Amino acid sequence: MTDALLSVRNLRVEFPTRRGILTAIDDVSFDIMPGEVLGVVGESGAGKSLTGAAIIGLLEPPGRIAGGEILLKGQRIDDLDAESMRRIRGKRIGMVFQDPLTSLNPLYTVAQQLIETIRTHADLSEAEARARAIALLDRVGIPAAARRIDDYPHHFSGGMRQRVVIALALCAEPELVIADEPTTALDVSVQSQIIDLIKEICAERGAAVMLITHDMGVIAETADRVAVLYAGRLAEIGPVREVITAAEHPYTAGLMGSIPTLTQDNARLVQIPGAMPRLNAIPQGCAFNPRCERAFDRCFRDRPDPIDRGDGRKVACWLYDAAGVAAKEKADV
Amino acid sequence: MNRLARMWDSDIAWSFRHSPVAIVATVVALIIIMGAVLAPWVAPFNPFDSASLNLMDGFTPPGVPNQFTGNTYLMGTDNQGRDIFSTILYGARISLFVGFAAVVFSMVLGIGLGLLAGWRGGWVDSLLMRIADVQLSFPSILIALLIFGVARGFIPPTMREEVAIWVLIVSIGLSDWVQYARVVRGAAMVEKSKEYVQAARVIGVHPTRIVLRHILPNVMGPVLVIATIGLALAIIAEATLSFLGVGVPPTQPSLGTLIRIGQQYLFSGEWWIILFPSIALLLLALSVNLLGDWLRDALNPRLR
Amino acid sequence: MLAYIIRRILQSVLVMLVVALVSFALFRFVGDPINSMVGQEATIADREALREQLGLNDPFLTQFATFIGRAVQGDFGISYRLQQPVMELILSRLPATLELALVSGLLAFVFGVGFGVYTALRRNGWLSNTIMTVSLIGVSLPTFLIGVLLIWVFAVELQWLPSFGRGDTVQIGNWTTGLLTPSGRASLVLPAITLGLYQMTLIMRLVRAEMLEVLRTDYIKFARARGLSNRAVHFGHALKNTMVPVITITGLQLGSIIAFAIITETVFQWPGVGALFINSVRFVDVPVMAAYLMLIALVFVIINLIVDLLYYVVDPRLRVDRAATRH
Amino acid sequence: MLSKLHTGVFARTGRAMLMAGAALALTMTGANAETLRWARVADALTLDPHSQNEGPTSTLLHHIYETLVGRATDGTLQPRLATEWMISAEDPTVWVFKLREGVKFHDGADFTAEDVVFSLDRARADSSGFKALHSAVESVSMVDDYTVHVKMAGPSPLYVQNLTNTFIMDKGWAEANDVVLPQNFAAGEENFAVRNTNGTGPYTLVSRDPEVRTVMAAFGGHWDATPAVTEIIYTPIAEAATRVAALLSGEVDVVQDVPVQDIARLQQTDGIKIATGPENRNIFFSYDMTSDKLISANVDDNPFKKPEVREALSLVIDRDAIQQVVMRGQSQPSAAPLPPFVNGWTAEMNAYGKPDYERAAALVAEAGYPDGFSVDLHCPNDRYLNDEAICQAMVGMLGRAKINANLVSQSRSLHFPLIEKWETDFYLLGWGVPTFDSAYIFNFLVHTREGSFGSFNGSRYSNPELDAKIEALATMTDLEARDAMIAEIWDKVMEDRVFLNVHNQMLAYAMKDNINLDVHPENQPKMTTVTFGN
Repeated sequence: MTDALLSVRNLRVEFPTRRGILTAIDDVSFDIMPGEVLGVVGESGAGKSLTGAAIIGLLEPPGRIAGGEILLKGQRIDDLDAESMRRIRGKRIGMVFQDPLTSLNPLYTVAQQLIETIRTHADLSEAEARARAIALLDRVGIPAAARRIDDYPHHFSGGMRQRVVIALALCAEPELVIADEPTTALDVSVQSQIIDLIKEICAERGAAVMLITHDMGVIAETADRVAVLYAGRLAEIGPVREVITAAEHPYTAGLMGSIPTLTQDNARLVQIPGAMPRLNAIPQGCAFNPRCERAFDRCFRDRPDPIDRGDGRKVACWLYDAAGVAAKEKADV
Repeated sequence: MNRLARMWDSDIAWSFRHSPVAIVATVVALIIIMGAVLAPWVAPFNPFDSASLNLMDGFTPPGVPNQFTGNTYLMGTDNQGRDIFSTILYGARISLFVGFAAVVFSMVLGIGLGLLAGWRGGWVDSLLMRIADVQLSFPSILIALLIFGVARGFIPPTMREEVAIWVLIVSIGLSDWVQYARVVRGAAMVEKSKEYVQAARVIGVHPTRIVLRHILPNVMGPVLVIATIGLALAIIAEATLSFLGVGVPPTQPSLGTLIRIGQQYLFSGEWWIILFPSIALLLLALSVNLLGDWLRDALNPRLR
Repeated sequence: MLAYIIRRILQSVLVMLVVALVSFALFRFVGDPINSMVGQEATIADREALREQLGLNDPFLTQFATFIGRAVQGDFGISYRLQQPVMELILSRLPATLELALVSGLLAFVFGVGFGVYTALRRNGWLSNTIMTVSLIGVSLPTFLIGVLLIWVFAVELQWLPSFGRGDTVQIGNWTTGLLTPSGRASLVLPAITLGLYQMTLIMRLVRAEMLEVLRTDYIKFARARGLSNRAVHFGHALKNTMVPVITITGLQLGSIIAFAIITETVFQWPGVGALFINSVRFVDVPVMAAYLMLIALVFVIINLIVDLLYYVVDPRLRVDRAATRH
Repeated sequence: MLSKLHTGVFARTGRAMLMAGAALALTMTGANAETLRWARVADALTLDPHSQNEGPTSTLLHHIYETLVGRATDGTLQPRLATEWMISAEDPTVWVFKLREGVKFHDGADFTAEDVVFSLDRARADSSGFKALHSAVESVSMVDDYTVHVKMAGPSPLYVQNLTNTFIMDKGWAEANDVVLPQNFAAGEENFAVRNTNGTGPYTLVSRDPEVRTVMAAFGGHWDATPAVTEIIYTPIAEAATRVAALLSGEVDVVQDVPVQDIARLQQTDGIKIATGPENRNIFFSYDMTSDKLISANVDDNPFKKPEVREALSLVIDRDAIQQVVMRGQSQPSAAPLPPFVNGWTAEMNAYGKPDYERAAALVAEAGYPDGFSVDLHCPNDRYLNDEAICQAMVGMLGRAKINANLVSQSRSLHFPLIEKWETDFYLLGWGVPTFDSAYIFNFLVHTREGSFGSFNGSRYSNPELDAKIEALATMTDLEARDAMIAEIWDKVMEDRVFLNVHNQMLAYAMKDNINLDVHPENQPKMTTVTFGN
């Protein structure tokens, strides 16, 4: 796996609180290949955004990386000093946030924000940076970019602003873009345009994308592979087509069930009963066990590690543990 | 869990238990407040009873027998022979009374007007906020001076002394209502547009009930913070007004009046007359301010 | 924009009229000027005659109308106490107060913003906590006491700085300034600290609170995610956004600085309008009191206007909003 | 700072040079010997010599203008612009003044009788603050260049005593600058004389910034010897603590209004000394002893009308305690409602006993108030030395006789109108006597309020018999008989207890210890009298 662009190994993120330490991300590992789009899905609180924040080094105190490592092209970046990490941000890993309305500083023009960022990472003159900024705005689909570049963010609509945000995230040509729910705050009508834009523009530049979302539909259309997080743990990871068509983890299956697809009755949404446990009340064994129809005694006792299922698929479920399956089958008999 | 245990376990209580500053500030403030409230029982003398004073006791240094009367006082005496320690307790009583009453006055006024402005909107809102703007930028001590002037004109001379303290309270309180009004108005406007409030209005729930049940509880946090800091400010404002010759009668001095009197003896060697009341005022205002600071941070979930 | 300014000016005139009316109404209760104007030998008939001559026996509204009629022509009458034209008197005292207010305002602003930013960025550092606590002393003791204590320490004991007055001044046109002479600058130090301490504490707390809010916003997170330096994030992005509310409050505080100057000027015998006002109150010098309050109202109105314009410069969003709404 | 100017000034007379030199030698560490920095509580209100009859104004003007007669520090009259004065032998209603020759105004004009006539007329004008002091004058006329006759309405043996603050202006200068009359407020215009001066006094005005700084330099053409102080920088400092601080920090050389509590400490301070002396002013309480009902009392009649209550008041006041504690020893306790400087004062009147609270309480009960009564006590808090503290102490003492006084202490601008309008039952007042004669007290405080009499008679005291005697005093030329009548009047006033006197005020000036300046009984120190050296 040395050719992976980004490798997350056994990542563990903790929040010390007055009631003890909360483990928000627990032993999560995955890779992103160059140029690949990895979808990261899960319910809110599953740790999707925290994973993104941990990678880019912007965990908010008192959150901290308590274990594991993050490698960018084989180089560890989770233990870098603040200044070296800052050089990576924007330059090698770009990030797009959820809400374009609040992501842009209202007091600076788009030009000021773009030029500042470009010049932070590249040794360019003001004019060169400006030219590049205009080209970029043009590329992300801002009409009359040369004129509108001097407008303030509030002059733009939500969708346009998200285009500006994308331009900002890409202006230093990063190798990886982390897009954290980039369309959640937008009108439905522009959501797919923005997703397409991210996909297109990253493909064009050979940048990999880590697309964080709770929308399986977006994942299905956009991602190459998908990682499913549940209660801070990796439930399943694999190529998007296989995971969608043949989900192995009961939680993934439930999630897939909850996407209305053409093959199913639109009116019937399959809901997973219950709710994700709070971080301070994760049950012993598999975190999903209270909601799992197929849970058995071992699920309540031991925590499952991701099991390699071939074809780049992994699933953390005792159902797929060879010994476990055998035991269950025996019991069923 | 019973109520007490739940309180003990609440976030606020936890944050309090883990803030040494808040604990020390509370203890100091409580000691002073208790001392003030219980002054008639705690203080060795009643300095407000002029007839009980012996002028010859005046200017007794702390812990040293008076050269004429031989009496000894813990913190010495002032120019009238009042025991400084007792006078601080009685004075703090006046200061705290003025402070609390002024805060309550401005809080009630501010919350009332804020709700009115936020709830009614329209020209009522515009008018009230315009007045608030003017008031906010017109210096508070000038307002207090002016109100004091007006009151002096309206109130018959024989009643002036009795009402002086109330005039003082209104003067200080009136310059402070805007802050409450702003906070409450904002909250009222936000809540008003929420669905449940709209729904409640549709089914005919009385607005007063909506306001009391839904809006007020939401703003109590920030209001409490403003009130705490406002208490400290009111106590200082009272002292400042006393320096300008507006305030409580010298026969019943507040902490501020005591400091104003003591300030005359700064160069004459009677340091205790100003030192002890100043320390008391500083401790009181500082601890209340620190509590306000802590409360502000503790109630702001995003800063926790 | 122009319509907005005109509207604001009209509002301001209204405010000034109200202030004039209210303050004028109050003077009747401050006391009787006659006693201070005549010697103790004056007969009661003489006193009554002077009262009549000054129009003090006229109905209130007549007095007010006369006052406003003259005031709009810039004529505030003759000071009962110093026997000079009030306008001239106030204008001659104004530079002292404005210099004091501006210098202390500047001190308060610079240190307030500096400490505010520092304590926000190092939220739990021991130095931050120390600054936060020590600065509270500035609002926990009455101004006059702080002034007297500063005099005691720096003028009497250490003899580093003058205890009173303005030192040597230089006349530039109609403006007397103490900023150009060493003694003038030395004289400014203690009063400016006394006056600025309170405001500094307020500004510092405001900046800290605003800064903490701003630092939590998405655009700051996004700025960090773009790899901007801490310097650019803190002082470019965060500080600028923090300054919007800070400018409003600070601007409004300038009015209260001028009012609080009453106390500072009294303690330091600073020859400004505040001391003039207090002396006038003691003497019931109605023309000076009325003019002073009008001046304060005017200063407030001007400051408000400037603050609004500054707002407009700093926050681009308002440029659209203002134009769009009916203002 | 201004040394060039000084050299020019004191080089004019060898004597000044010598004195200044000697002073310099003696005070290596002290202030510049020729310049005196003088601070007091308030500034002169105006430089117009006849506009305001007010302490600080007259004090400052004595350095620029001069009067016909002056008051020495012992209270006696001394010649200034008049060298001799007498009642005309032919007509007892005419005062004759012989004027000093060779006197020049600052602008070089000669001083003549014409100027005196002009100035006395100006002082009698309607807008003058000195009008009342000259109310008995019928006309002023010039006999020759150096003789002036003042014709009175009747015999006025003490008129000359009224002249110690009436300054003489130059007629020509006044006419040229349109200041023939003092400031008229209603006219709404500023008078040239408010900020400009032309006197005959020992100093000329160099610059003036009201309430900030007034600089004066010795007038080389003055008829008297050039003073040791060749330049005066006068600075008002209103705050007591700041005033004392300015002296302690060496920023001023002389402080005139020293708070009594700071006197002892300043005396012990190296390099500073204090001059103290009695002021010609007594401080007393008085009360409405005439009305049937009081405004603020909780009883339906007027306790002060009853002699027992007034006697009780005289028994509760502990003058020695007030002197020792409130005044820090800086007062002369006295039962006499007049300062010793004043003609009519006797040692017997001055005497007072120890307080007797039991007897006082018994008297109050005897008067029909077994539970005592309550009343407001009005007090100024910015007029006399420790006025508020005196009242506060009095409240405590009254309490011991079951008289519950509510202290109302307020600014002078609110206090004095109460007395003028008869809106106070019980009040504190101080009275200075510029004429040094009892008649001045009787006229304003004892005579029934009517016409020009009794304007400060807050006791509403009215005794027609006494009124007649008081009016007679004005024209009595037989000074012995007059003194006897004064004694008679005082006997009655003391018997009726119209005043409850507290003490005579003492004045204290603090200065660098190389400066010598005596206390002036009217608190009008003259910097010409300053000498340097220990």
